[in-house]
Amino acid sequence: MFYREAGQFKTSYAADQTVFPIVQDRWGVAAMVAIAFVGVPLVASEYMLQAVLIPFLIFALAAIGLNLLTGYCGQVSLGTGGFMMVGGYMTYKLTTTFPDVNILIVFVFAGLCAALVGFVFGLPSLRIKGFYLAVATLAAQFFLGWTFNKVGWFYNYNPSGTITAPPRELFGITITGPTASAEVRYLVVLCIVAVFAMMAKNLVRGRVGRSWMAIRDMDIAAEIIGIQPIRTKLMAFTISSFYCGVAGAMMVFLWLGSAETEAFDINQSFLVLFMVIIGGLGSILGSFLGAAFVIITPIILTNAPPMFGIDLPIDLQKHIEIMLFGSLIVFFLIVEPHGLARLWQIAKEKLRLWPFPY
Amino acid sequence: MSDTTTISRGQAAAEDNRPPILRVNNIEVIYDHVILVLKGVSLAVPEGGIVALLGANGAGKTTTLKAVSNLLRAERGDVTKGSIEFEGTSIDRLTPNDLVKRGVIQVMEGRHCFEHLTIEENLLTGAYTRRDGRGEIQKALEMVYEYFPRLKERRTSQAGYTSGGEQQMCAIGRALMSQPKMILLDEPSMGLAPQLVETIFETVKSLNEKEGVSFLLAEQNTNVALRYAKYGYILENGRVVLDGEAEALRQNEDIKEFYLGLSATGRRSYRDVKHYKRRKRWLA
Amino acid sequence: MTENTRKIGNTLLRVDDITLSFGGVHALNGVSFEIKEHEILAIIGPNGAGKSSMLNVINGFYHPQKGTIAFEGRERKRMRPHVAAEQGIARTFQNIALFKGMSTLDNIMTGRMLKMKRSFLWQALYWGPALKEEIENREFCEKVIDFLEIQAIRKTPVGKLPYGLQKRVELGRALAAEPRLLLLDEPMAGMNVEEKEDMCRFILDVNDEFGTTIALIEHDMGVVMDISDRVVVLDYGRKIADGSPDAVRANGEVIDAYLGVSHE
Amino acid sequence: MLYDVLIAPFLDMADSPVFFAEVVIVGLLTGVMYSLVALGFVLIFKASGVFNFAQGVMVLFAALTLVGLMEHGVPTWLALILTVVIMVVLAYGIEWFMLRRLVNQEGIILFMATIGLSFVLQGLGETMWGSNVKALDIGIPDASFEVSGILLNEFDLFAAASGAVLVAVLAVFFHYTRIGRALRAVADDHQAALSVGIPLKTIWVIVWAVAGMVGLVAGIMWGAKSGVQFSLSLIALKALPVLILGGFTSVPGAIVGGLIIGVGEKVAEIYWGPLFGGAIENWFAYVLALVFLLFRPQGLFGERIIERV
Amino acid sequence: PALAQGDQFFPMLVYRTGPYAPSGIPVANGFRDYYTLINNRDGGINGVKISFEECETEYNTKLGVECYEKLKNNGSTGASLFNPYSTGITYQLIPKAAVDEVPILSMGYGRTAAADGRVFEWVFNFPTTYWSQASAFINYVAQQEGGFEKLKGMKIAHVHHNSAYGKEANPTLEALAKKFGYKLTLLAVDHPGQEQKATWLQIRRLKPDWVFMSGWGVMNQVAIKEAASINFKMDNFVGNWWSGSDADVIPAGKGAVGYKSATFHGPGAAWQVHKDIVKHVYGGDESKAKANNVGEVLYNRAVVNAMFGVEAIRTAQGKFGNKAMTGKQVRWGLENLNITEARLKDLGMEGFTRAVKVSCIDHETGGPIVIQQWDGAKWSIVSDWIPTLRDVVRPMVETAAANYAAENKITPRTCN
Ligand SMILES: Nc1ncnc2c1ncn2[C@@H]1O[C@H](COP(=O)(O)OP(=O)(O)OP(=O)(O)O)[C@@H](O)[C@H]1O
Ligand SMILES: Nc1ncnc2c1ncn2[C@@H]1O[C@H](COP(=O)(O)OP(=O)(O)OP(=O)(O)O)[C@@H](O)[C@H]1O
Ligand SMILES: [Mg+2]
Ligand SMILES: [Mg+2]
Repeated sequence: MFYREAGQFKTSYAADQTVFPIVQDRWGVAAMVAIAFVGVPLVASEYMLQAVLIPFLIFALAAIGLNLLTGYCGQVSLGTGGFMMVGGYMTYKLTTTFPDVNILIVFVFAGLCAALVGFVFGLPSLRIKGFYLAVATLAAQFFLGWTFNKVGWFYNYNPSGTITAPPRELFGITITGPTASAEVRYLVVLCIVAVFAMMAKNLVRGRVGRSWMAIRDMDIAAEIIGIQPIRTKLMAFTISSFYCGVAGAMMVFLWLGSAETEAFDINQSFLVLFMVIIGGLGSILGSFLGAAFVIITPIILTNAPPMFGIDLPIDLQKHIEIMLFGSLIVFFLIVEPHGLARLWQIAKEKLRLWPFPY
Repeated sequence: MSDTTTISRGQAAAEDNRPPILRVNNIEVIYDHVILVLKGVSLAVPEGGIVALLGANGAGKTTTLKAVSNLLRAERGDVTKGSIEFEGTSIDRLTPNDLVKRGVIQVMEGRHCFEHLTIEENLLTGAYTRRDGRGEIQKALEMVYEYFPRLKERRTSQAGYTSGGEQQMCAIGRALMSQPKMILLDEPSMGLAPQLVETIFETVKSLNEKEGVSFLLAEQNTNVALRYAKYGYILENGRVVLDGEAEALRQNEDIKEFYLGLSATGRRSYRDVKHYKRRKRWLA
Repeated sequence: MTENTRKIGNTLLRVDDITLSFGGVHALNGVSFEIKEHEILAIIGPNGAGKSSMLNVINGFYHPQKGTIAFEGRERKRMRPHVAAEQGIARTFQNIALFKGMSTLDNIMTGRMLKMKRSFLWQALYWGPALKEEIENREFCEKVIDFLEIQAIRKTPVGKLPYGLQKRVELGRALAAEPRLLLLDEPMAGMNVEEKEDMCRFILDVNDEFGTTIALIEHDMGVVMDISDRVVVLDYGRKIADGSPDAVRANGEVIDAYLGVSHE
Repeated sequence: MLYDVLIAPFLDMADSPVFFAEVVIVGLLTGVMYSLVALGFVLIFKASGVFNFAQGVMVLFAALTLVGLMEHGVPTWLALILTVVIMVVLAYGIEWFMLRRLVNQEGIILFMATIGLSFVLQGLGETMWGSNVKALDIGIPDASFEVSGILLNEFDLFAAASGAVLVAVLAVFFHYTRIGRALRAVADDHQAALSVGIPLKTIWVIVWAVAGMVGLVAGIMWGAKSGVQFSLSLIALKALPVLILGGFTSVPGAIVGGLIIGVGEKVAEIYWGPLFGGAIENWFAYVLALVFLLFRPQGLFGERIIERV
Repeated sequence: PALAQGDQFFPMLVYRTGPYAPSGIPVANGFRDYYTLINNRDGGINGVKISFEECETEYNTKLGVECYEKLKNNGSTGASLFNPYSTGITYQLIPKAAVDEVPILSMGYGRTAAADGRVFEWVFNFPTTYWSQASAFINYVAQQEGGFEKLKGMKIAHVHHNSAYGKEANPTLEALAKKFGYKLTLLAVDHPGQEQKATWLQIRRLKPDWVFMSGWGVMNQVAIKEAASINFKMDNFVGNWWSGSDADVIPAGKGAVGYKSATFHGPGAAWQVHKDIVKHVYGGDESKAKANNVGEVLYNRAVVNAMFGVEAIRTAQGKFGNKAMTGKQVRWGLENLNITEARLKDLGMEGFTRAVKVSCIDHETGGPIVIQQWDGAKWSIVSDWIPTLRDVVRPMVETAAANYAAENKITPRTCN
């Protein structure tokens, strides 16, 4: 009864096109933002920030990136890990070469490098489709992994090939490196993710997003009504890789602190793909929900048995955990193949009709 | 509301002394747990009958047919109320495979051929449930080719590359291959050339007369449908709003107006409609 | 019923000696005809005659082995479909080709894709010129929506709309592009009389009010006879007749190949 | 540099033709080993349109079950039979818990579901049989011998032969039987298949069970090389380029793709690898497959992708 | 933090599942058993009971970080020290450890440069490192061949995992190749290493005199099997200490007979400490002990590792009193650790491993290695303790450490 849109009329098309047309939603979102920016840093423990929230946000950004490509443009990619790798390594290379450049600008440039690489590996999508394309993007994943492992220039020829985030400051506060506090890193990540998420939302509700979705839903028809598949797909690859690149940069610099190529291996690509599908293809909100599900569920599953005083051998516990996680994935897909975002939408729909069933 | 007295509402077919081969009792269908599409539909098809299911787009014709053939579940739809009986036994719980074995087969709207299989392979899949040997199946195949010579010409083409009409023929032919007792035909005439529409309905008629196959057909082409069917139901907004003998329906003023495009002076021209708009419905 | 108050102009599109085959199948065999400005041309023929293939050739999706196409006098042999779209050719499809994951409004907005030019950076900000452009085009689409009387389904995903409405949305998408030439592939298949009447009304209005040239494929002879100015008949890849509806209806070859028994 | 890349490797090949022949033969034999894994994918994709991410884990699961049983003192032949039975039961379970509830969903959704499945199977296998390495020896001979300077291994030959037999049998099955036709129909359109009375559930159980058995064969061959352990599931990654090169839907494609990838990556690694610091074969396989795809987007033998409006 | 009484908490990052579980399980069991032994036999470290908690990492760096965050503040004084047992996780934790003041003991793995205690105050990698090990391997080859002069013109191949870990030995081997004139071929094998036919074909063509391997996980098993199938002489095939566990040789069956690997402790369960473990941890049940990997190579390594940790705490207690030590105090203990042969005898480890003396400047000690060989049923030691070539390795360590310090703006401390 409380969740009603009745009586909320739009008087202009602009008003009708805002992201959250319903008043209740706007308040809800405002509250969420306030909590995220003010409440969380005040109360969350370091473990919470470092092991849960920061990775959640970073992966959410990567998931948004992949969602633009897969969810909106319909091009399945398994190269996400590779594009994130480009972001991570290029940030390292750039910031060690130009230590005085603001680190956020470095992130953007690293993202652009990833975008360029994404562009190149997007070229086959002009001919190759569906799962063939998905497997073909693995070429990017493996090739990039090999390159960053092999070419010493990217990691300044240090003997192990591992990159480590050096300390960098923003407005006089250290935001990267070991001495940067978890709260500060969390806030930086949050700001970046919030800005890029908003931009992604804007993109997908405008012309660009519509052309992506048209290609996704029926590429031939799209071409016949005048959408150029080449440009559209490549733009999706480029922008998506940019997002992944920035996410990769943040992963090294604001979360892990150091990384080798294995941190961006193929499992990474799969992980982000899970998030996108579980969260909901073609939904920015879904990217967040998916990331939350994939990052947080295992943590809950790991920490739950001890909390209830169940003391299982750790390997058995882990096995049960992955079985549960797998079953949950299947369960959610059965309940709602279109992801958590759709589930949320249906819940809202029911709320709107409440107390009537339909 | 109609005022024609020859038309009764409800399960008029029950008056027929033969027991109906198919009876749908007051079913309700919900998609996705929220979208209520059928709101209590009842109908009956007598043994050896041809029954037409008419109605505007979105009235729920396809949904009704799918409810009968149990294909709803694959679309996340559910029959939440009512029951469906075939030859006196309830078929709510049967799988589509069981139904085909019992002799109920559906021709789906929108063709649904197996794109990558050739026309002939498509037809052969229709005989999947048959166990009476290659010879019989070959005979059935010949029969289908006789009805649709065009298919014979294109037998080795992949169905995905055939024209819309060819696919439609293929879908109908495929259903015939299973030697059904009852066919649920969903918009058989859609996209077919006039000549072919007649052919298909003639086929329906001859199958009905010679082999005793019963038909439940959902059609937009009211004109033809009512010529061949013996009984008709009009569906609107998920409800049966009118039913009766085909002949009686053809005489009904409302049907003439809205479904046959006839006005008092004969057939209305499509060019004239431009000048007036009218909306009238039996039920809002 | 073909008396015509509209001014039929010069040749808008001419196809000449088009031959198209797929492996052994000859879909089109030396077909030539022309479409004149502002007219409504119906293309009819038995199933598999090559009607849809003809439309595909016109908007560049199929590339004929032989023959030329001239649009507004400019001749072309091969081109990508989006080029045809840019020249002002829009169409609907026999098997509905809507973008299933999008709402009605978004589908119609895709029709205006070619009219929107702002770069993606502006789009990402959704502000300034991008917003202005978006609103302008939205206004146009709302006009189309009003015209087709589909206001109620503006925000519904098209995938689950009933067939007839989907056809209407598809028409809307084509109209949104403000085409010079509109190709309709069986726009009225699967509709009942009432809905066909609506559809006819839209087609005639578009033709009347915007002067859009229309080529349509249809199997319902009632519709063809009533609304078209001229009829082209194809039979297994060949053109067997071309003329006024009445003349075509009386043509013996057409009756044999297509109509069967004479049609009411 | 250009000389090193474009000419020197060929001179090298010409220099010692016997060694080159050996490289090619090893490539072919390895290729068949890849095909064995790829076959499992093809089966399921062809018959239900599902890209089965869990195939790798199924290989592991089958091998684990076999070794696990043998470790508990079950004789080899009985263990083999029991494993087959367990794979059938597993197929049944997968159908019941998962597939039948996801009828008519898009490919990517089913793909995701199989990822969930792979987690479950991995957990299940390791819970039942432990995570340690287990040696697998079911008595296949494993001696090396030299034929005119070329070193061959009995085991590799045996593996290649079983791969070839499997492919032949499956290819015939798909093309010439009623069930084979039904399988392909299901892959095209679940709903239409249902409507003509093809029992989706039975079909799925059959396919998954057969894929499980193919997985068992792959598991035996690979497990004998590396021991049975978690990593066995990762060979799926080596099968993917084979799969796209041959075409997702083609049984013979799996074997031809395997041979091409096998020879290609070995030749590349040995003659070009040293120029780039080695370990190029992994990505090279994918790039090779990619190049083929640019010319044939559906793989060498895959079904043409139908594009119509 | 409350220093009073309370347990000494040892965090355990383990991997009992995932691709490296076969290595992770014996390691985890070794730690667990040694801690339990100390509690059961001695009543703790000088009366301070040990508590420990396992956290599963699956050998995945991200989960490693999560576990670190989860465990670092547990127990009455926080985590004593971390043994990451993964080079990737070690790299990850090195910068964090200094900030959180928790020492890291990456025994024989991790970042080799951490041997320079001036830059890496909180990280220890004694008794020896990858670089030292590689130099000792060359030393061993020289011994076998009859002197360093014999190395000239010899062909040596390094088959390595294509990762940070696998590549660690390369610079050392290259430096030594320059010095002694042998011809070095580097052959990288990509993760996971299930398929190595190309690598071994190259070896078959190259016919190297010796092959050194830095493998991990399934790569080892396959390499040994492939080496056997090209009939490579197993006596000349030496793995590093992560390529010589029981799990590595068992799948290869008879083919593995003769395969060698480096190590820095004895194999088998015949040592006194094992007898104590069987008695105090397993209540004398030998078969149960065996089922829990007692006596396996990686189990033994974990016992040595656990012993170092415990002894470091004992050392710290000598300065700070018999109570639970904080991370900072444990660090002091590690840096002043001096385990003599006599002490080893007390611990039941005489001959099992070697004496170690850590210092501020040297966190590695560059201890010697031994070579063990597989005879088809068990590992046995087949060499004396082979010294490392410190004159080559140490300068390299210092350069690498200085680079790291410069890049991360660390001012090295001065020792003494
Ligand atoms: N899978 C589905 N999910 C949700 N709603 C659906 C689904 N399928 C159909 N509907 C809705 O159910 C209603 C009835 O649809 P149905 O297809 O039965 O109509 P119909 O009478 O066959 O129409 P048509 O003549 O267009 O084929 C429509 O409003 C449609 O939008
Ligand atoms: N891409 C293609 N590949 C192979 N054959 C094709 C292709 N497109 C069309 N054909 C064949 O060309 C012929 C003409 O097809 P087309 O779709 O143009 O027919 P149509 O006149 O539109 O028929 P309908 O009224 O049934 O839609 C058919 O026989 C069809 O099978
Ligand atoms: Mg319908
Ligand atoms: Mg057509």
